[in-house]
Amino acid sequence: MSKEETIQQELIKNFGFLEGKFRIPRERRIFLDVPADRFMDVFDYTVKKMNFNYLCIISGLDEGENLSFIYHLALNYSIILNIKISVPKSNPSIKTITGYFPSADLYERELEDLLGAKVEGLAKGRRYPLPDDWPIGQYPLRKDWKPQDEPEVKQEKSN
Amino acid sequence: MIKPGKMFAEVMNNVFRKPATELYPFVKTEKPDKFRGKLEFYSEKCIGCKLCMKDCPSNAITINKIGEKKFEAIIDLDKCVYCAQCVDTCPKKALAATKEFELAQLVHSKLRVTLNANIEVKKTTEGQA
Amino acid sequence: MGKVMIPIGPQHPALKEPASFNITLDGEKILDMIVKVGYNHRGIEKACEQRTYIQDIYLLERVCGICSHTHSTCFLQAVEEIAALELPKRAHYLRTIVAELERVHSHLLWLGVAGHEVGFDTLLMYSWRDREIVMDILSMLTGNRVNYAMNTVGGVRRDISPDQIKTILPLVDILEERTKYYIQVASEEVTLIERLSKVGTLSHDDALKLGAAGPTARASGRDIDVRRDDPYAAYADLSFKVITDNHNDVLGRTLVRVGELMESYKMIRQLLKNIPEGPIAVKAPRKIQAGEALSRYEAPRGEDVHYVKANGTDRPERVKVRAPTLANVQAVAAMLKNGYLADIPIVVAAIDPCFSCTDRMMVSMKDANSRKENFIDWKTLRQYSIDWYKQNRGVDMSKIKISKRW
Amino acid sequence: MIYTLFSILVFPGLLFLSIFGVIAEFIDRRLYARFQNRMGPPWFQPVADFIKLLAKEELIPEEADARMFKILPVFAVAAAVTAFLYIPLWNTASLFSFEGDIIVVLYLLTLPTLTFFLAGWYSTSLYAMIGAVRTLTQLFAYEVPLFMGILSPAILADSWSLEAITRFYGEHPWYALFNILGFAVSVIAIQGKLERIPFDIPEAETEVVGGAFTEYSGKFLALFRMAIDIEMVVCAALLAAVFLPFGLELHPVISFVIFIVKLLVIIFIMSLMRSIFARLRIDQMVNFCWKYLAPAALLQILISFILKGILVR
Repeated sequence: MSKEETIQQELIKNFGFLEGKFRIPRERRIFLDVPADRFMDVFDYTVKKMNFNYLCIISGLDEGENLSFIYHLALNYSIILNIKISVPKSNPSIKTITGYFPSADLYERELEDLLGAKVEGLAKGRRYPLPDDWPIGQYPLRKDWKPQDEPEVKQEKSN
Repeated sequence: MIKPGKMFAEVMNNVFRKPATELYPFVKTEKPDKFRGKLEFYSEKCIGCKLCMKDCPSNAITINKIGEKKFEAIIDLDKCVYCAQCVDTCPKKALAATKEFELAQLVHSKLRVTLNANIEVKKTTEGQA
Repeated sequence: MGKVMIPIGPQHPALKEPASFNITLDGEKILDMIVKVGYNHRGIEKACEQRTYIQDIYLLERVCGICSHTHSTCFLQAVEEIAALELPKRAHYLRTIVAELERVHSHLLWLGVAGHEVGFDTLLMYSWRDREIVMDILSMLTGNRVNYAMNTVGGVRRDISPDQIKTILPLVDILEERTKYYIQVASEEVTLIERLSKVGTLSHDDALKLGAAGPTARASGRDIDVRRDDPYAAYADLSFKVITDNHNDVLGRTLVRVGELMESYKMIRQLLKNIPEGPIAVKAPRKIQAGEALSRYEAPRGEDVHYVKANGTDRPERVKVRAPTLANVQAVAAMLKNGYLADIPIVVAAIDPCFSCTDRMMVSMKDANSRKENFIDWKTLRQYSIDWYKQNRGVDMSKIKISKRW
Repeated sequence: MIYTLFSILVFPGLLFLSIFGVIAEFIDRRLYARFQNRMGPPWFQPVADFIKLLAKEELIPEEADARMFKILPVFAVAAAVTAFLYIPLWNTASLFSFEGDIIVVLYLLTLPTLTFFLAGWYSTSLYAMIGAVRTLTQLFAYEVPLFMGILSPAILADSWSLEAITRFYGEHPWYALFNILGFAVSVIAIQGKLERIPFDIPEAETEVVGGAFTEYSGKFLALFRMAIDIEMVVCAALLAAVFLPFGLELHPVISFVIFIVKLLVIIFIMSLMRSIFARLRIDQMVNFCWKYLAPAALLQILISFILKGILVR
């Protein structure tokens, strides 16, 4: 029973609905899909009880009609648990985790700017990474957003 | 233990040693042998498969057909990032990287270089790998 | 002088790259600061989705000028994990050799920059002179001093010949000699120690709470290192020590980085001595099967994380890059609490920030709410900025008349 | 009259000083480079910088007081040059001398630092203001040890005129050895006055960009640079006159050469100090000056008093 399976068993023991949602492609990596409404208590359990004390990053994905977010958590810096939640694009609201990890503030602002997620409980603050005068409603990392290619540097009339 | 002016000895015996810096434009440093500079094109080997155009990260190279089994390569020296991926991808080894790196131009249009067909094979190109 | 709010950056001689810190000062003491990043964002993640895997290698190599091998290796480990490619042992060894050489060149560069930030330019000149030895080794191995283009999907592009190994080993001894001298300088030169110790303190649990990574965290006593905890490439069969220090300040970070240099030399010798024979790359398919992977890499500045999602075509569906500086930049505000104005450059330099890694979106002047792009002349641009500052920052800049000619 | 005008404006005066200032800056930069194992700039670099700055356009911020903004660089150069006239160079006689001229020289050397402060204050920009305030705090730190260090030989020579001091030490040069501590304190304090590395806090380019000179450009900045060069030569000459008074009575040409060698030795020491230390913070600098420099200067004065009692009577 490798370490990854023990973690899997412990999570299934506490949260029955997680049965079968696990995927362990290689050692020290666990992928887990969690329904969005039960996410906070699974997250709270893993961080508080199972001592996943390091948040690598939150990756945002645009999957057609819903946005999904993957929280990469590390157990004493070696085993990575990737919790994935999906939220419909119509109301893409997720709860902030700056309570557990203050550094998640920048990661969540990035999700808000680039993917158009609505993070509840995130403190009002400067936009990251887009400039202040970036048009509202344009979310560059969405699949339907096409960058307007810059005009080719016009060849000056060579003398 | 604490010693003020720790680098005193090092600094003193460096005063009379030859300085480590060189005056670049007058003193040329020799390039390592695997250096990836301006590209060289052997048109007789080229079969026009355009694989290099697909793999170029900054689409700096375009291959044109200018006759029966004759091709020319047009390279934007300012777009090219000199990664020599095209040299590796080319199935027929028709491209090679030279050691030339001083390619600055005053006029922008001079940066589009056409390596046309009639370059005869000067030196044998030992493989890049 | 009472309370003063002074902006440092985005363009400032102390900062190598654009980041802005608005600091409220009481005389020389810092009361509060706001860190703003995002000026160097070039949209690399969006660009990755429109290029093939081979083109992405060279794009991701240019995320950062100093740690280019970091990003290309981290990205390729994820891609090779999805494609279930089994790399030859020699390819792993070659990647680790270039990785450790890059760490040596990055730490020596940082040592010089730290010296320059505290006005000790002699240390800058000497450490950058010795760094030339590493740059020569790298350009001998890979053909280039910085952007090595060493990796390709499924392995490495250039091999190392036995006589190259023979030339590298004595050079590594010279480097080790010079680094021992710098350890003495960092622990004995009075004015340097005076400027580095008890500056930018970050306690152990602050480092844990703020998620600091790399030398910044190790200098606050956190014993974390991806090379040992989550080994990749050839690190599994290397024996090395993870240097930690509990000074919790910039002096600790200096000693950790210099200590890591010594470890890197040991590792490079081990790698060069028992590098196995065999091919250096394996034939990789152009289209990678669907799947997702997360790969981690111990960059000179900290832990670099790449998340790649593939969808069976020859272009990745999503590439997420988390550079080490993004984790450390949160800690800067905590470090600078009740520090001095003179400490800002050295504390900011101490996390060895690489903002070009941290930001990846392209910025262009566009009309608000309309995608029409207009090129405006200098006068309206100036008027636009004056109104913008008046409206957003409440500062009337129109009084600054540059000179009569405009 | 013509001779004094000539000596003020040309020989030991403005022209000689500015040329020697440029040479001194070149020597300093080339030595500093060689200490760092670098090639260093060519001989005409300081002159080229000066001419380039003269050609550049000067921008005066609107809120700054334009008149003061323009006058301050001239004050700085004037103060530095007039100080030079009272210092005996290669013979024991200086141009003008009266009882108490060592005090006048020291105050004339403080004037440029005050003009740096006013320059920063009048240019009303944030960085310049911070740089100006730092110049003042630094002034209070190094001024007292510098004065005590330079005045201690005067106590032994029992007179306040530079000429009398050099004549006294010319007669019995061995007494100069007792002032070694005073010489060390003065060299360190001079680094503060000239704002060089361990104490170049006011214009630390990595923190406060240009310090007091942030808003200056064009010929005003050129004048300020010239003032700093001249001040370096004047301070080196003062230290040479007070602490190394040998080789003054010989043939004028030989003593002129010895005077130049003395200046070069002092410039060598200063650029050596510049290359082996890191820049201190302003609070560390003040602590260092009051904890170590001032007591050392007091000790030197004590030695002078005791020696005066034993030797002179």
